[in-house]
Amino acid sequence: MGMYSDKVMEHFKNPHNVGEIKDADGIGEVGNPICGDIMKIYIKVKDGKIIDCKFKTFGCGAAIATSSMITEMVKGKGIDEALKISNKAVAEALGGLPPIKMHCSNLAADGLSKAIEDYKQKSKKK
Amino acid sequence: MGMYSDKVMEHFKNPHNVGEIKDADGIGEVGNPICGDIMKIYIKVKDGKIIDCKFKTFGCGAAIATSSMITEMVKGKGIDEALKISNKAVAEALGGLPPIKMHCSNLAADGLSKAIEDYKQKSKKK
Amino acid sequence: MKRIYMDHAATTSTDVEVVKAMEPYFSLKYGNPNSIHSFGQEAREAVEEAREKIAHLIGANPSEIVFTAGGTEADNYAIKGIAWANQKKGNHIITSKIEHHAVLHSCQFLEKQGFRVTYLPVDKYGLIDPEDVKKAITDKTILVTIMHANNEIGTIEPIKEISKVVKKAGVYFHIDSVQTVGHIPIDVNDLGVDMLSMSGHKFYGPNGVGALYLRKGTRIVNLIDGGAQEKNRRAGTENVAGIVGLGKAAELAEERLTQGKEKKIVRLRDKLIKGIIDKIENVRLNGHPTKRLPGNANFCFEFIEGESMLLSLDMEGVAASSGSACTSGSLTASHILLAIGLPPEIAHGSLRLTLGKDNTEEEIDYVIDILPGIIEKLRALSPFKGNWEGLN
Amino acid sequence: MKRIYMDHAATTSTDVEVVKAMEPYFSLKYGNPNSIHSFGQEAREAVEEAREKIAHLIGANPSEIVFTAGGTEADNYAIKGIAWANQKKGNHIITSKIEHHAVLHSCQFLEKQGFRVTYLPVDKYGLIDPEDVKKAITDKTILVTIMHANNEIGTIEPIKEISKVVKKAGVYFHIDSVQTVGHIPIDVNDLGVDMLSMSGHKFYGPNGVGALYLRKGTRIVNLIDGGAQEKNRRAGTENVAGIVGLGKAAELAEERLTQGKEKKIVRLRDKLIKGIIDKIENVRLNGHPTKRLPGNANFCFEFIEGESMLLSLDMEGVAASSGSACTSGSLTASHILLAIGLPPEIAHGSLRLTLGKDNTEEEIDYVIDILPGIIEKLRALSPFKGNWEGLN
Ligand SMILES: Cc1ncc(COP(=O)(O)O)c(C=O)c1O
Ligand SMILES: Cc1ncc(COP(=O)(O)O)c(C=O)c1O
Repeated sequence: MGMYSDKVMEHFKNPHNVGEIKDADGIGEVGNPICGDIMKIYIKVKDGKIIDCKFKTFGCGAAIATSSMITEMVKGKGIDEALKISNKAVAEALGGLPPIKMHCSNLAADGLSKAIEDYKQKSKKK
Repeated sequence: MGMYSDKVMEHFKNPHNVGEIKDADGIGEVGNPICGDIMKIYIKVKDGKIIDCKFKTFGCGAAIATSSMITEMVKGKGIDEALKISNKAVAEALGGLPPIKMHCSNLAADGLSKAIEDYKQKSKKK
Repeated sequence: MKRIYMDHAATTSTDVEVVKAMEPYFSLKYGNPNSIHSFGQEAREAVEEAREKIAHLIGANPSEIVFTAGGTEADNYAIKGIAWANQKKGNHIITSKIEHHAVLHSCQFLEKQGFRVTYLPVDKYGLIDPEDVKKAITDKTILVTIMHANNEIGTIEPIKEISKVVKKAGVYFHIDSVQTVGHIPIDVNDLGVDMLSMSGHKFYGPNGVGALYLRKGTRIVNLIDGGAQEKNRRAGTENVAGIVGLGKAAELAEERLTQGKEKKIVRLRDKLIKGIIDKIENVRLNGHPTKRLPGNANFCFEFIEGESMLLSLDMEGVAASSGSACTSGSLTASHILLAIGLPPEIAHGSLRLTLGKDNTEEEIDYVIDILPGIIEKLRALSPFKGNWEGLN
Repeated sequence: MKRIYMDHAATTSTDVEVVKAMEPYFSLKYGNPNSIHSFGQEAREAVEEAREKIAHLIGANPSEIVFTAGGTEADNYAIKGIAWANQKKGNHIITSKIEHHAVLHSCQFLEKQGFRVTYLPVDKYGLIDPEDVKKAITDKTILVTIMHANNEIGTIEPIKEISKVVKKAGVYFHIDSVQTVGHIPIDVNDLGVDMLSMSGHKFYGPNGVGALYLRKGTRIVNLIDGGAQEKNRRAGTENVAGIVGLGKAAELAEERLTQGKEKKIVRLRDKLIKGIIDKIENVRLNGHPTKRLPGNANFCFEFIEGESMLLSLDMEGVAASSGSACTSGSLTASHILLAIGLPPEIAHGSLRLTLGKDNTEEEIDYVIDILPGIIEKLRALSPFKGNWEGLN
C-alpha cells in the first residue's frame, strides 16, 4: 500500500550519504525549482574510481530516494561504469517508481553524469 | 405515499357510475388517443336537472378518478350549475392531482360540458 | 401483502454483498484517492481494483475504463465528446429511432450546435438493419451510436454485424450497453466497439455510478472538466464507495454469467409470456421473440391505458412499468413503441414486466393469475369494446 | 499508531448518521423515483425530503435545487450551461485566477468554443477586489463565477460586495461554495447569487453527489441530457441513497451551525497556526489571517518541498496535503499559491492542514510537537541553507 515501493520509502526514511563533500572532485546539479526538484551530487574520485559520493536534494520523496540510491550504487565504481547508470536503472533498483514520477523526479543519474563531467573538466585543467 | 391522493385512489379502485346510458339525453367525448385519454360522459336530464350521469374512460388513474368524481358531483344539479364545475374543482374534490396531471388527464368537466351542450343541441331540435 | 418487483429494467436493488463491499469506504477508509497519505492510498487501491473487475467483465483493459455518475453521463460523454473532438473531420452522427433519451437528447443538443444526425428506423421487432447503417455513412460521419439492447422491448441489436460496416468506414462506434452489462456475456473486442456505456444500478450495483469503456487511442473531449482524475478524462473526486460497489457488482455478475444463471430468468420470462398470451385476448408481445434480454417481457393490451394497469398491479403488490405517456411525464406514447409501428392508442396500453435474478416461479404464477382480472376490469371501464371503432 | 486526519478540505469521512440514513435505499427501498409503483414512490419521497433539507441549509426554495454527481459537475453545469444558453446576449465570462480546476477548466473549454474569459487577479491574501469585477464587466458579459472560499488557502471572498456590482450590471452570478456549504452559514438571497455549487463529501456527506442551486428563472442549458429527471434539468436515474445522504449531511450541518460548533474548530486552527509559527523558522501563513475557513491552516516552509513533508507526516500518522507540483500530478506548483505572489520554489514548500469537526486538542498538540523535527530533518537534506542562494 502507498504510492511508493518499500525500497523507496526505506531510502526516504533513512537516506544514505546525505551531505556535501567539501573538497569534492566533481559536483553535479540538476533539476528545476519550478518543478520543485533540485539535486546536488558530490563525488570524490581516486584512480578513476568513485570513492565517495554524497547528495543534497530539495524535492519530493522520489527525488530524495533516487538521490540516496545512486550514491550507494556508484561507490567503488569506475567513472565510465558509473556513467552507464541510467535514471531507469536507479528506478529499477528502487523497485520501480510511480509512472508520474518516472520523468520528473528521476534525475539522480543525470546529476551523477554532471558531477563526472565536472570532474573531467577539472582534471583537464589541472 | 404514492403519486395520487387517497381520494383519487378510492375512485380509481371503485369507480362510481361506470357505464353507458342507452337513451342518454347528452353525450360528451373529450380527449385524444395520442395523449392516451378518451372520456365519454353520458347524462340524463329531467326538468333541467341532471338525474343520471355515467362514464366510460380510456385513460390513466387520474382520468378514471376524475370521470368517476364528476358523475357524483353533478347528480341532482341543474344544468347551468353543472356547467360551472371546472376541471380544477374536480381536482380539488379529489384532494388534488399531481402537477403533471393537471393539464392532461383532468378533462372530466370538459366532457360534462360537451354532454350538456349535446343535450342543449338535441333539445333545440326537438 | 407480499411485494413483487418486476421492474428490473428501471432499476435493481443493490445486492447486499455490494453494500457490504461499499461500507468500509464511507466512514472508515474515506480518503480522497488523489491524496498521498495512507487514507488516500487505500482509497486509490480500492478504485483500481474495481476498475479491474469492470474491465474483466467486458474483456477490456483497466486503463480503458472511465468511471462516470451513471449510464446517462457515459452516453453524453461518448456522444458529445466524440463530436467535439472530431468536428474537423466531420459533423455527421448516426443513431437509431429507439435509443434511450440519454442518447437521443445528446444528439439533439449537438444538432443545435450544428451537427447533423441520422435517426435510423427499425423493423417491427425493433431491429436495426446493418445495411441501413452502411447506407447512412458518409465521409462526414464521425460516430455511430446504437444501443446494445432496448430498455423497453428488450430487443438485442446485431452489434457485431453493425460493427463490421462501421469499422470498415473508419468511424467511431459507441454502444449503450446499460441494459446488457451484467445480463448477457460481453466482450468489447468480439463486438468490435470503441465505446460502451454501463450503469451500476441496472445490474445490482449502486445508483449514481457507471462507466464508459473508451478504447485506447479514441479521440475524445471531456464532458466534465476539472481535476486530473481518471487520467484527465473525467474530473471530480471519485465516488469511492460507489466505484467499489460497481466493481463488486461486476464481479458478482461475472460469476452468475459463468454459471449460466440467466437461463433461469429466460425460462421464467418465457413462462410469463406464454401464460399471459394464452389467458388474455387482444394482447401482443412487443420486441423480438428470441433476440431479447433474458428478463424482458413487454406487451400491449388493447383498449386500456398503461398507467391504469400499473396502478392496479401495484394495488396487488406487483411493480411494473409502461410506455404510456402518463408514466413518462411526456405527452406522447413511448417513441420506441411508435418506432416499431404501433399506433399511439395501442402504444399507450403497454406493460413491461422485467425479471431479475431473485424472481421466483411462484411470483410468475401469481402475476399470470391476477393479470386477466385486472385487464378485464379496466376494459369494462373503456369506451372501446373489442375494436377501436369510434376512434377518430 | 494513531492516525490523525487533517485533510478535510480534500474529503471528509461520511458521518455514521448519514450512512445510516442511506442504508435503507440500497437493498430495501430501491425503487426508481420515476416509477409509479410503491417502490418508486417511496424513493421519490426520500429524494424530495432531501431536497428540502438542502434548500433549507442555504435559504433556497426546494424547486431551485438540482442534484448532481458532485461539485465538479455542478460547476461545469453552471458555467457551460449559462454560456450556451446566453450566447446570443454575449460571450464574455469573468472568473478569478484562484478558482478550482472545475471552474478554470470549464472556462478553458468555453474559450475553445469561442467564448472570452477574464481571469481576475487576487491580492496577497487571495482576496478578489469587487472593483476589479466591476471594471471587467462589459456589455458582452453573461456570467461572473467566483469561489466562495478557496480550497487551498481558505480565504473567504467578499461575495456580497461582488454580488452588488454583478447584479447591478444584470449579469448572472455563480459561486463555487464547495468549501463553504455546511461550514459557514449561507443564505443565497443574502449573498445575492443566482447559482451555487456544493459537494456532499466536503461536509460529511457521501462522495459522488452534490447539488447546484439554480435561482428560479435562470436561463440555462443542460450539461447532461436524457430523461426528464430533476424537472428536465439533469438527466440520469437519481442516486437515491446518495441524495438521501446529502440531505442528512445538510441537516446535521445545519444543527452544528446553529449550535456554533465551528467556533471550536476556529480555536483549534488558531492554536495550530500559532504553535507552528512560533516553533519553526522561515515559515509563513498563506491566506487571510481572519477571513478564512474555520478549518484551514496553510503554510509555506522554505527550502523544502511539500510532498516530502506529507510523506514524513504520514509516517507519523498525520494526513495532510500540499500545493506542490508533485502532489497534484502537474509540473508546476499550485496556481493559487502562484496567484498570491509566491515564487515557485516557495510554493512547492506548502503544507495544508485542514481540520474537521472531530479533530481534538491532543491532535493539534501532537502535530505542533512533531512538525519541527520533520522540517528540520528535511532541511538537513536540502541544498539551501537559510536562504535561496545558488538558485538560478
Ligand atoms: C438503455 C439505457 N440507456 C441509458 C440509461 C440511463 O442510465 P442511468 O439512469 O444510469 O443514467 C438507461 C436507464 O435509465 C437505459 O435503459
Ligand atoms: C472549491 C472546490 N470546487 C470544486 C471542487 C470539486 O468538487 P468534487 O470533488 O465534489 O467534484 C472542490 C473539491 O474537490 C473544491 O474544493
